[in-house]
Amino acid sequence: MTDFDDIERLLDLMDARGLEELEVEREGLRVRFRKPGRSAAPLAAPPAPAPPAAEAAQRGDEADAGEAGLAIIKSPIVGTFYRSPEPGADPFVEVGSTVGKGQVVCIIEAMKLMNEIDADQDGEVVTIFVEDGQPVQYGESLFAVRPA
Amino acid sequence: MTDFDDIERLLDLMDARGLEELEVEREGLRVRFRKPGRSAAPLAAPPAPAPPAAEAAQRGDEADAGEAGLAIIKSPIVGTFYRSPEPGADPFVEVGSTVGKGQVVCIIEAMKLMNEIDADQDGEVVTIFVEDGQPVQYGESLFAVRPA
Amino acid sequence: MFKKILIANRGEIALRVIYACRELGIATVAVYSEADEHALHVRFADQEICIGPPRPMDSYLNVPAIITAAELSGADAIHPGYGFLSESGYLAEAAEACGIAFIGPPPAVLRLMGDKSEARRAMKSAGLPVLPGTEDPPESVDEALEAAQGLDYPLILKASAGGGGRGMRIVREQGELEHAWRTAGQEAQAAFGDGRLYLERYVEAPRHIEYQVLADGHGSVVHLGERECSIQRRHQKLIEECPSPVLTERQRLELGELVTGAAAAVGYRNAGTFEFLMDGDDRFYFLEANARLQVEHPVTEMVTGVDVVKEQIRVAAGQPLSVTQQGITWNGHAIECRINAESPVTFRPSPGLVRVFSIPGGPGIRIDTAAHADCTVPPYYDSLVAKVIAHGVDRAEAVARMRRALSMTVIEGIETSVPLHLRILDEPDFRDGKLSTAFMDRFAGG
Amino acid sequence: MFKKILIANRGEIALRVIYACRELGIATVAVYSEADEHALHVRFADQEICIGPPRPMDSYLNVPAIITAAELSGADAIHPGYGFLSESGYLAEAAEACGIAFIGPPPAVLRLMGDKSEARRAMKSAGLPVLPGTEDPPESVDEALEAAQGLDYPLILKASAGGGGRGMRIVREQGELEHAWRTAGQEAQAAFGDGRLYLERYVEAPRHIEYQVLADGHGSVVHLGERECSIQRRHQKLIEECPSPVLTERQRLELGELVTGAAAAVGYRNAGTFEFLMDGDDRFYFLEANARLQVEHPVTEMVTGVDVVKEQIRVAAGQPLSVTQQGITWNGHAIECRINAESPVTFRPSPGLVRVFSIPGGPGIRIDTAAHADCTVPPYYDSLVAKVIAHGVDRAEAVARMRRALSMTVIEGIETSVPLHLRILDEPDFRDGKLSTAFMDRFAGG
Repeated sequence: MTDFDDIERLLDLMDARGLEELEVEREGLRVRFRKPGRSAAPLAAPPAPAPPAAEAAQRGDEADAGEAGLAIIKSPIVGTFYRSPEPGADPFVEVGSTVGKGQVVCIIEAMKLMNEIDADQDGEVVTIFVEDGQPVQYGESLFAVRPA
Repeated sequence: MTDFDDIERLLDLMDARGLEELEVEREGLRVRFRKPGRSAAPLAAPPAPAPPAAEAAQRGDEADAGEAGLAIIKSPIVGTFYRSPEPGADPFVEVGSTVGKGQVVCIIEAMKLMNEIDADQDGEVVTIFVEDGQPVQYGESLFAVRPA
Repeated sequence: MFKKILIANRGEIALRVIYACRELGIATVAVYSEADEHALHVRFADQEICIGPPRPMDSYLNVPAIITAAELSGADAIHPGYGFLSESGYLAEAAEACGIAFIGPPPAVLRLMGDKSEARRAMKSAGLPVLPGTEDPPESVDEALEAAQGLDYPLILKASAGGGGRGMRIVREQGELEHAWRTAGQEAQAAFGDGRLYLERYVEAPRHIEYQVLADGHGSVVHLGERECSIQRRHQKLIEECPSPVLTERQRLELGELVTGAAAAVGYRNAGTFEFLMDGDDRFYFLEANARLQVEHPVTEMVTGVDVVKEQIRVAAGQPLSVTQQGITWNGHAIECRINAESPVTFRPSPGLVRVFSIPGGPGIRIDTAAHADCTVPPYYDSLVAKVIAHGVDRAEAVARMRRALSMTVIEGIETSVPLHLRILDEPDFRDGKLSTAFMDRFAGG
Repeated sequence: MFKKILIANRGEIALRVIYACRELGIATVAVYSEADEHALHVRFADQEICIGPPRPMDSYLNVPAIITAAELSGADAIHPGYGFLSESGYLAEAAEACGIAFIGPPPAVLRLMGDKSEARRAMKSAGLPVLPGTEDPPESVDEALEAAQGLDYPLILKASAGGGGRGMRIVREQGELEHAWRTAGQEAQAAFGDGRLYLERYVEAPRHIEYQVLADGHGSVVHLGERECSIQRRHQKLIEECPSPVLTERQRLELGELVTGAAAAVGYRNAGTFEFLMDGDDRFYFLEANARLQVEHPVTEMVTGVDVVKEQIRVAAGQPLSVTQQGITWNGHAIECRINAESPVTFRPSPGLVRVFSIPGGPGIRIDTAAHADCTVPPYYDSLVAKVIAHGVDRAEAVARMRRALSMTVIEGIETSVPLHLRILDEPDFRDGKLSTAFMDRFAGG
């Protein structure tokens, strides 16, 4: 069976991509693989307990950003996201701004404390995921930055 | 079967990669493998709630018989298996006996009634799975017959 | 006490009997059809015997196979559960003839209660109120028409051998009787092999009230109070509760005394249920007696603390009941929802592979089920997959607990009646205890 | 009543609080660490907020994150469950400062009960019997040696800030005290950031008896009777029951009256547990008070019918208790087994993917768990995966039910303590109610 190497490569692919089932059909050859699924699933298909629409959208953005090789700045704490140092002041950054490592990009307020969040590398801000004044969870994406 | 080595390699692969199902179709050859996955399984790996040793052995025999293309005569009712028409009499059949379709091969007693069990085709008795006087369940294998 | 009990049933009730046997230290034998090879009752019995193919007629209703399995396994008693052969005088007699105890009433009582018309007459003589109706089944439509003259319309035709709504017809006026007589008789003949019918006054939208009775062989007969099972769809109970939201303590004890007296009069033994209609004027009428364990026995167990199945076993083994009437008290309120594998909208059965199965526990929740993640609900049998029972200090707490348990229940792979139950629980009439057997008419398909 | 409660916990107790909130019609907010993204408490809360990475210090013990989550979600109360921040005066005060109710005792009571040595003194003044010991923590080993002169050996050193057996040493004779003083002090310093120790008479193989108390803001303090929790391994309770197999009704009520009196004396509010040792001569000695809900509260709920968590919420919202001392009765007997994800032999934790998870229900069985088939037990937290609680008319029936439930429990993928529990239940001493905190010494690794 000369296709053996191809099959192994398909299986590697299956592992690498975490596939559960794989079916390939072409002239003279049809291959179908399936892995025992379920193991990583929660009780059911994750029930999506009504995530805020913004969050859902953001997750999509994040995935896109990931594919484009962008760096994501995530919230290190639960709190309220502010784009400017005080009401009425200019935002720390805008889409298109160039930021340097260590530069403050926003504030997260938690328990009346203003926590400054820094860029962790040089680059250009390409997306701002959260609206000014919105609550953010731990680990929520705030900015996408294209590394310089 | 010239592809035998390939099939063995596929099976090795299947084990190594933890596949549940494998299907390969090609001009002149179609192969499909499936491992007992969780979907059809009971609560856990079937707990083998202490099956009588005889039954376990018999299941092994049955599998062998199946592979060799033998016909299996199964018990159509719950009851007690008797090899002869009455105590002390000769058995209906022995291993090596030639039987004809419709010939009585044993009796299953249930509720004091003697139920005669017939061979359903011509052939030669190659295995007798149950000891004389033993209880049998519905569907339990009684005889393996090599079709004439 | 018995050493080994064969359980002639499947599903949650087979497990329920295994629970009781394990608590009493009695070994168990499961019988099963080929469709139930991986079922939990097979797994957890001490011994198991396959008795036939999936079709009930060939396995769970197969008396010779069950008796043979009992003899082969050396069981000294048979528990029939509910449904299947639970009210079979034939099984009870066959077991008796083989020296095996039948965990249920004596064959004579089974046969009496199995003939609905006979049971009605016997209970009337024993002092229970019955609806005006025919004493003996009319032998022809002319006799029926004549008998109807002396009764008030609307009337209801019922099958003597009946149950489950088959062979039953409401007759609102004389002109309808002849047609109803013919079709109901045919239906009864087809369902029970017995086309006899009887006539009874028809009560609009009554409550269904039933008494749980226990009787031993030492002259003791007690009742565990009533259950209300008015939430029914086509004579199939969906929700049951204990106590009824409307019975007073005085009504409970008065009717209870009549019931135990009637049970004693016919030589009742073991567990049984006496069913009544309650009309809008708080009058009770005996309907029929179910000479077996009921699906809904857990609500009574949660409120009284009495283990009905263990009492059944004790009584069948010749022991006295472990409770007296004076010792029985009713604590709080319990509700049971029957979770069926069926569409909550069309009510069509939905058997298949259960992929996800999780019902939350917590305070006041009891779950009786043979289902679990990755089990199969076979298409051959009853669609009941789980009973969820909620107990609280009062009805409001029991209902609140049922609501939260069902709203957190996750069953995937099959459709279930859970959404229907949640709709029922949210009906203001249900909340207010305004129940009747017409309650479900408000739901499409009901 | 509250409109929205944030639950600052995870696992079965977070679900338990969700049950209570749903029954009361209160919305819930779950907070969770990244390790619990798929946990049931996250799924079933009305709102959920990720508050940090898996490490407890960064998430479930992170007071600012929890307070912020409460503010952002508009919760008007926080239920802390047990463990984590449940006895944190800091959380209670921070919540209070933000106008959010803390569902637990007032901060002053939390701080008093958190200092074991202070609590001991306060309870002694309030009339509870305590073991002979030091009033104030000795400030040096010399002071300790001097104090020990006036007490009888064996003695036990305990951490003032302590709990869970850390910073604890038995001292059988004077020669051992100096070494024990040093090592226990270091341990206490490391565990609690507070190396203070106190000395107490050591009782060999006592029973552990504890009282469940409820107090509202209207002057009402009641007790729900005692629990016996003598089956412990390294100060971790394994099996708890209600009532104790040995307390008489008179002892129950007498000690109960002392306990409610003492609770009132220190201004106790909400739910709490007062722990005692009971020696071989039926004398009781106050040990410590746990100013929170306990893991084992369900045994008390099953026997009294009182929903402890709902009472907590009512009281925190300013309502009076729904029960009075006269209205509390004890029905039957309940036992709880804590099913941990651990080897039943080596006691090593066994986190991981749970492939199969099935615990049977049936009569008298309550299950509190956040586990299910295909869930993950993360390695970061407590190993408790399920609490199985069995109720019966008496202790023998409760034990029989527990046995049958555990013997039919199937959990695969992780190891659990189920086999250990079955061994304990089969011990003749356990059957006979001959319990003590030394009971587990008989098992290897105990």
